[in-house]
Amino acid sequence: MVSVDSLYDKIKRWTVEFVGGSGYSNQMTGYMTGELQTVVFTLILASLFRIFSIPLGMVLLIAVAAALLYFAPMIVHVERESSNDLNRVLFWVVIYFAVIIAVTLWGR
Amino acid sequence: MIELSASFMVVAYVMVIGITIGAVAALLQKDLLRAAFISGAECIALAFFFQALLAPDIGLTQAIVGTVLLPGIIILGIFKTRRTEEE
Amino acid sequence: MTESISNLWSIALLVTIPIFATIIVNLLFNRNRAIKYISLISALSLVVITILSPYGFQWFTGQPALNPNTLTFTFDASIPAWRMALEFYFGPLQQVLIFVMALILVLVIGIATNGLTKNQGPYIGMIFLLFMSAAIIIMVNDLYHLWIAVEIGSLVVVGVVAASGEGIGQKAALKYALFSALSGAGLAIALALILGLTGYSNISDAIRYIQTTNLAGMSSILYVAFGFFILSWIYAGGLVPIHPLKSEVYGAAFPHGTAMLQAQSKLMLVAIGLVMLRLFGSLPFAREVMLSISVLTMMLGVVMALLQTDLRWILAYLIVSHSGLVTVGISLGTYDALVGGLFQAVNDVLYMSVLLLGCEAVYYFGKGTSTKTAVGIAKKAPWLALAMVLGTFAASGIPPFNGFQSKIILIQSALKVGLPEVAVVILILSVTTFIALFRGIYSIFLKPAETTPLAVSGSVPSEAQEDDKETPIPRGLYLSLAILVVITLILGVYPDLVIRFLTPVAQAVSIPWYP
Amino acid sequence: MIQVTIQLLAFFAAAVLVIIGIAGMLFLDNLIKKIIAFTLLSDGVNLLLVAVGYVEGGIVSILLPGMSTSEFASRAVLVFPVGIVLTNIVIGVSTTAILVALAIVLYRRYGTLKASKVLKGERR
Repeated sequence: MVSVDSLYDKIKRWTVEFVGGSGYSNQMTGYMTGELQTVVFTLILASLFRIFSIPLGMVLLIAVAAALLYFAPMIVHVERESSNDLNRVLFWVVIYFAVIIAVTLWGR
Repeated sequence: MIELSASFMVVAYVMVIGITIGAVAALLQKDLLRAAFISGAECIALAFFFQALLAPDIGLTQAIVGTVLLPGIIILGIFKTRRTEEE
Repeated sequence: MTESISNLWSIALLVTIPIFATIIVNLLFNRNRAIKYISLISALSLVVITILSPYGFQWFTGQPALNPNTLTFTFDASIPAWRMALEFYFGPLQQVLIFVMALILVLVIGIATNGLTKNQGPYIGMIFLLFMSAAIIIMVNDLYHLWIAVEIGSLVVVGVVAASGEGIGQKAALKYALFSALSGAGLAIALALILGLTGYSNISDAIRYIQTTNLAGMSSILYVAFGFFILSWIYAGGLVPIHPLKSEVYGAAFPHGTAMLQAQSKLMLVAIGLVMLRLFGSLPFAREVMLSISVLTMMLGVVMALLQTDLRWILAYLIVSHSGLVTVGISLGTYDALVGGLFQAVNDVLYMSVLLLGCEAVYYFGKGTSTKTAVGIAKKAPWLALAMVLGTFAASGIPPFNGFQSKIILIQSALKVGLPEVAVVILILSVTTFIALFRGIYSIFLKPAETTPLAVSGSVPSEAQEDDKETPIPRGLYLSLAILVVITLILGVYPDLVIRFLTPVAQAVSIPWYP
Repeated sequence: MIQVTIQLLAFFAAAVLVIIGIAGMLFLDNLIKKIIAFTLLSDGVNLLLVAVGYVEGGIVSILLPGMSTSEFASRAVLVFPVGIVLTNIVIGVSTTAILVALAIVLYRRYGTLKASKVLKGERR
């Protein structure tokens, strides 16, 4: 890794950039909380993998934690992907549909 | 009876080709007015196909709605906006 | 329980009164007083019909089954016989959900007829049609009417959103209309597939056929139908890939319109969810897919709500994320979880209506609902601030309010099926709901109104003009807020008032997790 | 070798229409083109529904005078999909009308029909 920043540093630098100047504003609290939420939620989802196999779940959990540290401000990705652009939403719908059909047919 | 179903098969083959070509051609036009007319023509092919599928009432409805009403609404929209697709 | 074989009178009335009200109100167009009285009387009659009606069926064709024990004819789904009917059913679940919807209808019409001055007739008509589509979809027991109600509902939602008259509302309406066209076609394909597979349109018949017949190679068709059903489910409730579009719809409509929209959306979620649980609940991976969608919805919705700076948009995203709670209950599918999910649907409609009507009241101060422009309203309207804070408590599940009761049932049922992660996600959701809502409410109501630097440099007359825009809040709005707050409090203290209506459905539909 | 029946051809045509319609709604940029694609999708759904109700060697489901009821019941094509399709045609027309109306309103407001401009995502 090139960067030696901790997760906090990364998030803070990014939010300060986002707000533009003063690091403490109305929006920053929301972004910070949202970032933490996303991290915790992704870890929880990864831990749900224990249903299938516990060792694989542990490996997955560690991998997900590493990925989260690397991609640090997750919230920017979340916000960009849940944009209200019609074509982007339809793209995600098609992906979803394909995944659902694949998973259910495979589960048979 | 057998000749009837055989002739229906011929109708069906022609109409499947017509529907496919019509659908693709309607979406490839740059001129929106022409696209609306071609989608109407595709609906006529569909109406004949319904006839071959032993549903004459739907065939009649589809022929009227698909060739007059739907292109009419779309053409109204085109006249109120613009005729060609912008780049 | 004796069951009459003749059609129930109330079902037809519940569907036709809104239609007639729509037609009359539409013809009256701009005669506001007449519209007000006619629509209020129709809405109140709907409430009364829902309370007084017995339980029963309405069917259009087909045959009743012969009950072997009592030798009477019945349409009861548990009697093994083919019915082949297009049928509506009015039972306890339908009664409580339609009652809540009708209550919101009365309050919303009371507010809309006061606030709106232009094109009132068509707008009120569309609100009635919203009620009608929701009532049909919750009562229906055949795929044909299910699909029709979904289509009507989507068109009416588009109309209500476009009626807000702003650019963002029209954009949201067009996006939602395009997507609803897609998903409506998907639901029609699912209908065609199930009809082709089983030959029955009645849902009970189709389920019986699927259970008793060996589908062999044809069962993959059932999975494709499941996929299309999921498509219309996520569209009805704004679940995860659609959450930007649906929250835009909620945010762009008038807040009182949004109160109606979210109630309709919850009813659609419950109805389609129960149909999916009954039809596909025993398929492997089906409920896991539904559960994953609902968990993702809860988290993404609440995270997006944290990022907003406008109370309207905060509420829009929160509504989407809280519909995830309803679907968690339905997709877990056990008895407890179903009771929790259905109860959550009722509570959700009520406390979100409190917040939305409060949001509507903020508009009367003439500075919008953005947290940057509207500040210090608590001094001018202390009771409004109190109602909003109580609504926040209910939404985030703080004990004496109704949100707590349904969330605790959901958490316990998630723990009982061995999924503590889901319970943790529900907990995080309620805490974050509190943070997201209180961020908005603090800066709108409690933050002191400071003299902004712009006001110093700007001219004084503009400020005076801004004060002129401030209009007194109508009493009807305060009355509706008070009614809703009291109901949330009563349901929080006595949850059994609603839960006893939900248990029969939960017993009939529930499937154990990991059968 | 699968024997090609008229029903199979109908399923094929329906699949073609549905796929072309969905692809058109997804990838075309012009709003009017998106609406035309929706009408194609709706036609495909109609065709699928009618094909589901088709009976090989059947007769039209209209009870003509002089026809025995039992023979009619055993050979007629299914009536229920016909009813669904008639409803779907009506719903398709009304949906198209609403879509066109919204497209006109948005064209007046923004002066363009490109979905990537009119319906693009925006930060709030």
